[in-house]
Amino acid sequence: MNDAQIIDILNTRFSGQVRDVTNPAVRRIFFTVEPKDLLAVVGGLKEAMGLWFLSTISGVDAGESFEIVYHFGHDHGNLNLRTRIPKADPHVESITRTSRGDPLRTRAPGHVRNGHRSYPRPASSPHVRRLAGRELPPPQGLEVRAARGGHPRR
Amino acid sequence: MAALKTVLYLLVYPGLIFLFVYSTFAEWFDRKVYARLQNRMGPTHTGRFGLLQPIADFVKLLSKEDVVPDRADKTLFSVLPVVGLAVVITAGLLLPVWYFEGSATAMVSFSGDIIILLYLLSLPTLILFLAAWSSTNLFSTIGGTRVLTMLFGYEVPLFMSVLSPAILANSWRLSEIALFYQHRPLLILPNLLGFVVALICVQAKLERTPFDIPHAETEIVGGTFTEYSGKKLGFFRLMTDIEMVVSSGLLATVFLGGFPGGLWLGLLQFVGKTLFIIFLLSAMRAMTSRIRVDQVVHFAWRWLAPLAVLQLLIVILIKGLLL
Amino acid sequence: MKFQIPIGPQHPALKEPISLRMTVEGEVIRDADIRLGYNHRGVEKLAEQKNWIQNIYLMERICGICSHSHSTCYVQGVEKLMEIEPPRRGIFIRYLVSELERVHSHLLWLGVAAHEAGFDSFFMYTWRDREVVMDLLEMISGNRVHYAINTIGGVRRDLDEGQIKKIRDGIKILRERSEFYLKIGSTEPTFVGRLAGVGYLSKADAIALCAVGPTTRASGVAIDVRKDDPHAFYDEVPFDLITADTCDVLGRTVVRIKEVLESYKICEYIVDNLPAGDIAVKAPKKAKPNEVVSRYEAPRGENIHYIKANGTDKPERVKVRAPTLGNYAATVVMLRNGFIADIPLIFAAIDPCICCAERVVELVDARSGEESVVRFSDLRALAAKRRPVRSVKGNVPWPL
Amino acid sequence: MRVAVFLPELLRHLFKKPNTVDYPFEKLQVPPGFRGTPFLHPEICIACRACERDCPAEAIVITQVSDVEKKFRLEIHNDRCVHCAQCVDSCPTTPKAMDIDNLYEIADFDRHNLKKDWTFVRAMPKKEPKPAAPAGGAVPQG
Repeated sequence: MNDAQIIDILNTRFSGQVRDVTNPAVRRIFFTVEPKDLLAVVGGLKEAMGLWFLSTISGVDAGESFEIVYHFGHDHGNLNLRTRIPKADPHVESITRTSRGDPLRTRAPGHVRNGHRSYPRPASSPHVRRLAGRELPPPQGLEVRAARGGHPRR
Repeated sequence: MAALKTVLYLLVYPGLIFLFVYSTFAEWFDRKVYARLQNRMGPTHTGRFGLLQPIADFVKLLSKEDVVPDRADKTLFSVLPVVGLAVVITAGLLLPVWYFEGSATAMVSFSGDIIILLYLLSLPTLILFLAAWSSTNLFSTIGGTRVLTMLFGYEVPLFMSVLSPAILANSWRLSEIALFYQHRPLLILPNLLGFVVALICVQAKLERTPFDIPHAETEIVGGTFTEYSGKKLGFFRLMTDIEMVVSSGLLATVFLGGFPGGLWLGLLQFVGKTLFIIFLLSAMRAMTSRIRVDQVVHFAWRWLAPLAVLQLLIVILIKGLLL
Repeated sequence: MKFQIPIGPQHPALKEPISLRMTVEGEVIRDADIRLGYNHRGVEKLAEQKNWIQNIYLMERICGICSHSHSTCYVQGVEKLMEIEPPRRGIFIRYLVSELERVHSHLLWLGVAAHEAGFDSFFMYTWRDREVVMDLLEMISGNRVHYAINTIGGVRRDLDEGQIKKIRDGIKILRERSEFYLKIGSTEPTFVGRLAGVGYLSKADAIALCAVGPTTRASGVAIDVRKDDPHAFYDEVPFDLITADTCDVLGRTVVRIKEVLESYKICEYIVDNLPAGDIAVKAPKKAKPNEVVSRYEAPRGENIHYIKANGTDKPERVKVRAPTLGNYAATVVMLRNGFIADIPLIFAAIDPCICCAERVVELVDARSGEESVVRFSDLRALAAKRRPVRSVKGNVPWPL
Repeated sequence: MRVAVFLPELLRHLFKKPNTVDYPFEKLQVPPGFRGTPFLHPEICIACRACERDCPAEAIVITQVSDVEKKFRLEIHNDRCVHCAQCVDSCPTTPKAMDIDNLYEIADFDRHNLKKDWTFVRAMPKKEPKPAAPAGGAVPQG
């Protein structure tokens, strides 16, 4: 299953949904997908190539939008699926529906706990605080302890 | 005059001072052998060859801050270490090695003192459980339940294996048992199986690896001793040391033929034989990994108890045929 | 009745802060919840403010035990970005140090796992013999932990005849000791009793949860970046991929010890046919705008660096995914239906490098479920407010 | 079921010399080439700031004391230094102005004692064709 075969699978099977497929190095393929048909492409890849190994998800702060790169490993290389989501509404469907993914309890649908987040907000980008958007509530926990004389043991 | 002598015996020779000094020496010996088995140095800088290290640890603990948890039962929490120490030191008085009035009798010697000694030695386990239960800490509660679960495992094989030589010697009195085996040294051999079982059970009683589950620091932090600090922890440590000395003394009396030969030679025999047993305990501690609580009970009832019964059988057969 | 045991951020079994909340019924674990975020250092953001050379030493300090893995993974990526090819002798020396690091990391893990199981003598012996490989690394690179032998375009130090002879002797001693540990690790009854059947991870689970490294190889999944995606060196080296199918902690122990024996074979291959020539190529200061994914087989599993350059001498984005993060999901499945006594052992079996796999975590208000980010200045203000309560001893002014 | 698998190995070590070293009283020899504390040969330094630019921990600070006679002050903050010897590699002069010794016992009670500084007049780079700087390709910015 070398790169050429994968590229023509991408072009034939997902012709509409996949664009600018590049192959910069041996065993490295990058391609871009729209957020709305992300689940379809990932599901399709799973059947077509038996792709099961999601190494990690990288988030890059690209000015007015976030670029999310899903790094899939397959039996002899690395497949990188790129999507762009607007910064105003940074939500993307979690792919744990297709690959079983993370058994850590999911609180809200589509919101995976801090292991693999479904909208992997690159916490390192400066926009995180504005994204939170709200006035910061006072940190309650520390207040209570301070009030009680500070020394927990006494 | 006799009262003064008793106080002297209680406080100085077989009692507090001697047991304190000898048990710290035994702990030093154990730590040094354990270290040398693991190809490292062990305590070296406190006193000559690190001899004063256990005493230094004890004094350090005495000077440390002593914290009692808010919701713990204060009196019980504070009394238990002292009671434990007292129980173990009184057990020390029963060993037939102190040579008063010429004959090789213990401070207090009567028929049936081996039962008292065994009972006094199993009291610290219950005290540890009470200590764990009264310190209302999650980890110590788990440690306490583990202490009791293990108790059910090793207690019965220990009693059977220690009492089988007594049955062969046809008496419950420690000094008489010792005397019996001094006159017939060959009869020690059939008891060796009981000796191995007793060694493993004593290792479990003293909560040393492979049985140090109740205070396994990598699983439940401090286990029974999580909430203890300062003087109380120091007394518990000392209690475990003295318990090691007294248990190995008991094994030496019953299995290795007691301590003949007057005051000084008897003491020398006592030191030699107990250190030999402590060496065996250290080797066992260095050789094995810690096992889980359910494995302890499983191992005890699958291997130790049958072997103890077998030992009992051998003793009865010999008693019937030979004597 | 169920209650929650916090194997909290501070715990003797955990060398680094991570919180495992276990819901426990008697001695059996029903469910586990892993929480990260106690040790976040902002390495990725810091990497965006340092130039390519400075970042080598920053990447090394992501983890203390697998420092060379991160620096090699980073340097491989940057060399692709700058389109330079390090000379073969440089590559050979670089992967010699990475194999020696795999040996030292696995021996370290063996000792820590033995200590978690309570087998302290095994811990003392493995760590005594680990000193042999640490001395070799100190001789080659000048430091025991952070070797700093990588530079962009090759390595910084060469090997001379005396060092090669020492390496050969060291490997001979280590191989004999490792075979002894394989015997002990798989036959000592009390140790095997603690390891066998503990922390079960079926092959299907290992695949579904994307576990990496020896954890997944012990469940029969044969993935290894050195075999699947060999980067310019491993495709010519004769070594075989170790897998076991017992799916438990014993399998992981055996896989790791056998991997150490394989590493000795690789080291001897490197030392035997070390090509002549220089060891480094001069690297430019800037990299053309491009992106690269570089993968490397760290001792704990697959290590991924996604590096994006924007033409300046500083990277635009460096994303690091350490192998331990991949194994956290599998750890939750492994911990279920285990005993309390086995928690440290199961958690240590994935060889967690907690500081590698650190992610920033939002503070979530327990009552309202609202997420917030506490600024550094807020924390300082709070600390200032509490200062009168604090003990008088050391009012050291804030050094930074 | 093998019992006491580890015992023979343990007993063999019982009377052997312990492997551990009694540190403050006996010290192990550090191999040559060990990276200890960086220091400067002021007379060779051409104050080209290559080391200051490449130091990952920003532990080297070069300030110009007086502009007239090209006097510079180089300060090494040993508490920030990560001992990677990148400064030695980036230094374009031959023989190297920046060097590293193998002292590893540099702990101190006061972190301010860990700062070392040299004040020196800049040495002129040699006249023959500019030595091909080995790594780092530093251009002296003066």
